[in-house]
Amino acid sequence: MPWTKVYTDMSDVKDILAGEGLRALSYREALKEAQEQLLRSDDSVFLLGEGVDDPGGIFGSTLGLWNEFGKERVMDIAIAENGMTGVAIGAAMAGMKPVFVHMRMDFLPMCMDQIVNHAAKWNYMTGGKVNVPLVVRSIIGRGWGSAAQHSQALHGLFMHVPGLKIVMPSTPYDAKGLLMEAVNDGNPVMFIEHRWLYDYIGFVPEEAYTVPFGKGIVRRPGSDVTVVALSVMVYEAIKAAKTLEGLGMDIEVIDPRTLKPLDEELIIASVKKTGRLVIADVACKTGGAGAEIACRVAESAHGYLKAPVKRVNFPDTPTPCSPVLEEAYYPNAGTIVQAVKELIG
Amino acid sequence: MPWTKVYTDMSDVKDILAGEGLRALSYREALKEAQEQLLRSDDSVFLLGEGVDDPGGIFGSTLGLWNEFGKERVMDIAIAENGMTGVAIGAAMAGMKPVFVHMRMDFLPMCMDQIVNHAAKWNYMTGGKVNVPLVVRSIIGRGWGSAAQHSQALHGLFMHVPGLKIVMPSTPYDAKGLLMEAVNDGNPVMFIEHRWLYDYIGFVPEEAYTVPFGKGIVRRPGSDVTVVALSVMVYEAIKAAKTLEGLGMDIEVIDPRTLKPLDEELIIASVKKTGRLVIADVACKTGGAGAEIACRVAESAHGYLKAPVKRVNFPDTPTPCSPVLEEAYYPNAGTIVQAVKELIG
Amino acid sequence: MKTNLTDYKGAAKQAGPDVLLGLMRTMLLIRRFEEKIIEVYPVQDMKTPVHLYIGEEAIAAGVCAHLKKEDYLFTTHRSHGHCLAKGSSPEMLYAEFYGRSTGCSKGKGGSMHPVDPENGILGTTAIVGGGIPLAAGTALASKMKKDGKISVTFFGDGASEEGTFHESLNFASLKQLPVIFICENNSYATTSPIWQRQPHDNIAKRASGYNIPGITVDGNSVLEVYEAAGEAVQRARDGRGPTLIECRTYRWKGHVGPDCDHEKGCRPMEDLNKWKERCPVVMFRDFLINNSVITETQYNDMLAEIDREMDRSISAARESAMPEKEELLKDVYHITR
Amino acid sequence: MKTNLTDYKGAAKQAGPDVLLGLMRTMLLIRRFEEKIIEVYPVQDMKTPVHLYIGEEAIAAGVCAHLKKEDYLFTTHRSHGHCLAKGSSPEMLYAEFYGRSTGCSKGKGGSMHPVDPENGILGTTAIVGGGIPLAAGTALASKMKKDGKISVTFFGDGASEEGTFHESLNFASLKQLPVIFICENNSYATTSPIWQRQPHDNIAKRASGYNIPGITVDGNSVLEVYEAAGEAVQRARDGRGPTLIECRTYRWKGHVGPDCDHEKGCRPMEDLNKWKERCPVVMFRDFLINNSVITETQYNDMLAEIDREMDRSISAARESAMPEKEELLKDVYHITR
Ligand SMILES: Cc1ncc(C[n+]2csc(CCOP(=O)(O)OP(=O)(O)O)c2C)c(N)n1
Ligand SMILES: Cc1ncc(C[n+]2csc(CCOP(=O)(O)OP(=O)(O)O)c2C)c(N)n1
Ligand SMILES: [Mg+2]
Ligand SMILES: [Mg+2]
Repeated sequence: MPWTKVYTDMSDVKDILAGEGLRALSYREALKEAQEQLLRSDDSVFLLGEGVDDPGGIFGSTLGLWNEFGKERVMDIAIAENGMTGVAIGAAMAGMKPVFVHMRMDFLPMCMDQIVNHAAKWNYMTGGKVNVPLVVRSIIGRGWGSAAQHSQALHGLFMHVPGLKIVMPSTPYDAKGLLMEAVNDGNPVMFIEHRWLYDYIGFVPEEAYTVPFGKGIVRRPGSDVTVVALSVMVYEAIKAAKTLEGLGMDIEVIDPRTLKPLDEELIIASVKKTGRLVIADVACKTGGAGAEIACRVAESAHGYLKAPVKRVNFPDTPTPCSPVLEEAYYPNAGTIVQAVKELIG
Repeated sequence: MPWTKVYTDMSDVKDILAGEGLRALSYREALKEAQEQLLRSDDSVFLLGEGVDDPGGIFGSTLGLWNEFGKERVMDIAIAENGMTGVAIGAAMAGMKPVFVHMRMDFLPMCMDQIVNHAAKWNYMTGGKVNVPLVVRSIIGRGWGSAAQHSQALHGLFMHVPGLKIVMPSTPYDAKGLLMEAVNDGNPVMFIEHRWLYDYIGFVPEEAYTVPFGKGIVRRPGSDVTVVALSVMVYEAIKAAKTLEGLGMDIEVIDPRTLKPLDEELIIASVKKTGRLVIADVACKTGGAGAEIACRVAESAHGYLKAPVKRVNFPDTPTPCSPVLEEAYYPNAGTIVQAVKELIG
Repeated sequence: MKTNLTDYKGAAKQAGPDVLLGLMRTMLLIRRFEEKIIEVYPVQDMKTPVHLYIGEEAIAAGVCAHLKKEDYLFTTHRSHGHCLAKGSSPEMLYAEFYGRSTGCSKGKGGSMHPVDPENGILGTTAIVGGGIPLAAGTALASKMKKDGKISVTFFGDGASEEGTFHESLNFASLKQLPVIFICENNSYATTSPIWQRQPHDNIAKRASGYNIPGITVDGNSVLEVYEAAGEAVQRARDGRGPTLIECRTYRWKGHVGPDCDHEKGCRPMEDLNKWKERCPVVMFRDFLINNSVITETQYNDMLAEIDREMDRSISAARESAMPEKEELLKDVYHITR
Repeated sequence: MKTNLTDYKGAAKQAGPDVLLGLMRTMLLIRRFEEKIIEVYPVQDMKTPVHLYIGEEAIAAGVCAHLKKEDYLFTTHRSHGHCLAKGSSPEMLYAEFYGRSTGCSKGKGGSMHPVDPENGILGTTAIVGGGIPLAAGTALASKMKKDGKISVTFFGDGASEEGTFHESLNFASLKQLPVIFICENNSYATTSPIWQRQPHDNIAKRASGYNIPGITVDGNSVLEVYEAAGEAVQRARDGRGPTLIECRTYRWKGHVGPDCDHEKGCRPMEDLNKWKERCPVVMFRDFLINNSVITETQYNDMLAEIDREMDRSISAARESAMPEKEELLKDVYHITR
């Protein structure tokens, strides 16, 4: 199905889609279109963040939206993450649907209190009387020596916080559909994008649509090893699968799409079929999302595993600057191939 | 060995220790003695936190210390967690050894940025030139309807942050020894106490001593099931082991003492022996420390598990206030017994 | 507190007997509501940490007298007085403190997290400084929706030290939001005196840095509070932006719980005695009697009527049902469809 | 910038030719150090995000001229000028930007995280507002140890919006710490103009709320900065507490990288042109020549000498070795024993 397909080679994807008479959009454009349609159809929706109205437009994902919707609804703000998150939460309680945009996920620790102690707990503390329909968009940066404070992926932290939902779209189709779902979910949603996905192209319908939370997807069916891949690692996993195919290993690639809720059934079913599990994440290893996924398997698929679980992650170090160290820091298709070989070989 | 023994029945522990000619101290007193000895022996050590100098003295753990060391070194501060953590970090870089005290762990999200983006990354970002000898003491609250914002245990978040160390002492002996180790470790250490342990009594030598990081301990040897228990759950696990003993099940209770570094060898060895693993934590389940421990076992002890891994945690909800809901919220010895039975029964 | 009603120039001047008696009643209601808690607390079946407001009642009363039912209010861990002054039901609050299913949060929040949307209270945070930006947020929503509501946030001297105070005032001033910042300066944060936390004891002084009017009033004089709040409310309703009002007051009881922390050496007993002589309730009662707005008997009737209501409320609350265990796992997430 | 040296009353008056030439040299050093980066950046082998300081050199130069080698300094993502003014080696910085093992952080930090303990730079954070409390912290350490050092923290107008600014000024004033807060107000945070972020364009005004002296100076006039900083440094050394100095200036280049963001429509070109006419380097050069402190030729010699040094430094840096892959896993933790 065109809306589930991932294209790893961007060079000819436009032609392919055109050939199939399908509308091609980049991840960046898909995000922008989602926000544009939401702003147009619902007066309670507004965007806020440092630079949402500037000529860069958050890597293009909010570019020019202020022209149509004004600077009140596409609101540039001061650098005050915790306070402004509180402002967004207050507005959300009063019936607005704010979308708070952070150019780097690294800045979220600044507003951890308002996210963890307020947004996440509000519906429960109020006995369900007041909910917080807040979407927090944040982008995982990478490369060019961005170093320790501008390259972090922190979804692992939010996994541990009841009351939050966590979304990590890997395709343009999901970027639009999940964002439209998030804004109307009625709960605080951590919407996590990857800078490297912005230029990825795929089929994106023009009309508004949503992709449901908690429904993962098999990006590539296979019988030998289950690779649960997050965000940009989905593409590395598909590439790895192609390589491994040549070696006679049949890889199943699963993209959970949302970490919270997590489509446990899909993962468990796949592992019960393949008997092998590799988790490819875009973050540091210890205490990350991969540990939770592996633990769920250890709890619910005991006896099915034919080999140890493997995690493909960044090492447990802050991000280095030097290109040679960056090179050594980031896993890729090759790393996944290596991990799979160790399981089967 | 008296320094590894845990006493679950506080009624007669003083007499027992006295009988053995051993010095008895409460967890509270052990913490205070550690800080007292550190302040006395090292001018660079100082305490800061809201109320460290007040008549409550952080549940007694800093009580009256300001009398001997003055209010400059036992410093009451404004309610400004992030800024004051930055102040402590700056002082630490300049050669001081601050101990920042939080009466509730729930307040740490306020200073997440200074802990995660600064303290944890500083040694690495500076190529090892400048380290941050900061100890952050925080107390996990519980009960009397303290509810969602005053009962959290957030060690699961810090597990995911390279550059931090995490300590969770369960006995008075470890409370003193690990705190003395933490202050001289030279790295940012999250020192996590449990309010319910404050009155627990055990053997504590008068002289200064340290307990090394990364060395877990077998609190009770057993052959059938490995129960890795954190903080106050160590006592619940021992109680559960006694009950299960009567049912012919031999439980090994492991207290990791430090989560970061984690004594993986000890846990793996135990699981290879027993073939069964239960992790008893004092926090919510998803994305917590238990997931990481289970994942390490899935990675390194594949094939040894005779049963699924089980986690004993709080449910994935914020903490409720009502006594009946609190009652249902917190796991105890009975919950561990139940979990073990499900594995063996 | 001035001696004659005629000495007042502002809002208090126009205030008719209804308003004045309303202020009196609100203060008495708060006082007796909490004294009732002190009475039952030793039984140990009200299992929630109570932060008593006794001694500070004039602030909640004086401010809320200007608010409409639909205006937004954010309080703190010390929440009782503000909720009552805004119109929340004592029975619903007591039930919440008892952890009952009939409580405002079905027993899930307790004393630190009251909620009452019908009266503009969208929930309460006990994180110090946490509620300040929330109020700026509801005010932003009101400005965007043009619904004419204003937002008020009460917080302590300690909360003014958090970064959120700075960030919220900056934003509220920039956008000229209809929000009022009421700082209840009782000189202490738990047992930390303000001089161990701030370079001066003048929180209103911070306002000018944000181009916000900042005023200091006697928080124990309900009419002074009423006058200052009146101006601020008018400013907010007129779209002329936020105001910071520092109310000087004093907490009679311990930071948490019904005890007197002075006996534990937390604060000087002289201070307590000094402040008790300036009891907001007594001062205003005497003022009303001297200005013959109320008679001794009328006052006693009011008090008796409130006490009957408190007795009824607390026993009704106590007799209501505990939540079902199943409730534990509910309300973690809002369900839209 | 005044026309005659004699017009100056304060520190600049006492400043002898050495000081004046030193200020000139520091500004030129910063300017040429960064113009060198602009020159090599297109080659794309200096893989680190560079935030250029061009146009703001007078601030770092004027402040650091008063600092001792051992005094502490905290800078930001826009770090180059402050490090150079404090005495850091250009070669070591270039090497760091090239990710070389010879860089100040062995290539682990890059342009946003320079460190140079020998010159009082204990590391750098690129988290906006993150460095302000760190400087209060080193100042606290100095006060406790009585080591006579002072601390200076440079930060932008954007950073003044973070809660840490509020929390740090409150603490520094309370404890009368030897710290100086230098706010470099260039009216922009990335491409957000200050009027979209703050209710007024007057950051120094915030100081009074903390009982801290707050002054605004022309950040493009090195002597005005030098005079204001001189007073603040004296105050800090005398134990008379902190000072907030707002320096009005303008960034010539884009927020990050060597391009001109005006061409991308980020900021009005007129502004750039207006500010370029007030180039801190040119203004001061002319001033020195008019006051015959330096001759045209001497100035050109200084420039040439600096350029030779920059050429040598950057090629030496570029030729030095990359770190070993093993370095990746090192330095996560400090090893005591
Ligand atoms: C962020 C945070 N830090 C610390 C606490 C613990 N705490 C609860 S109330 C309080 C004192 C608050 O003082 P103030 O704001 O003056 O209010 P008051 O209690 O005097 O009314 C503190 C420190 C908290 N709840 N939240
Ligand atoms: C906490 C945080 N939020 C956002 C950013 C992204 N960011 C980097 S620099 C910058 C602008 C800073 O402006 P200012 O403080 O005025 O310094 P300038 O760049 O103008 O020198 C922003 C928003 C960040 N690094 N840290
Ligand atoms: Mg107070
Ligand atoms: Mg700026």
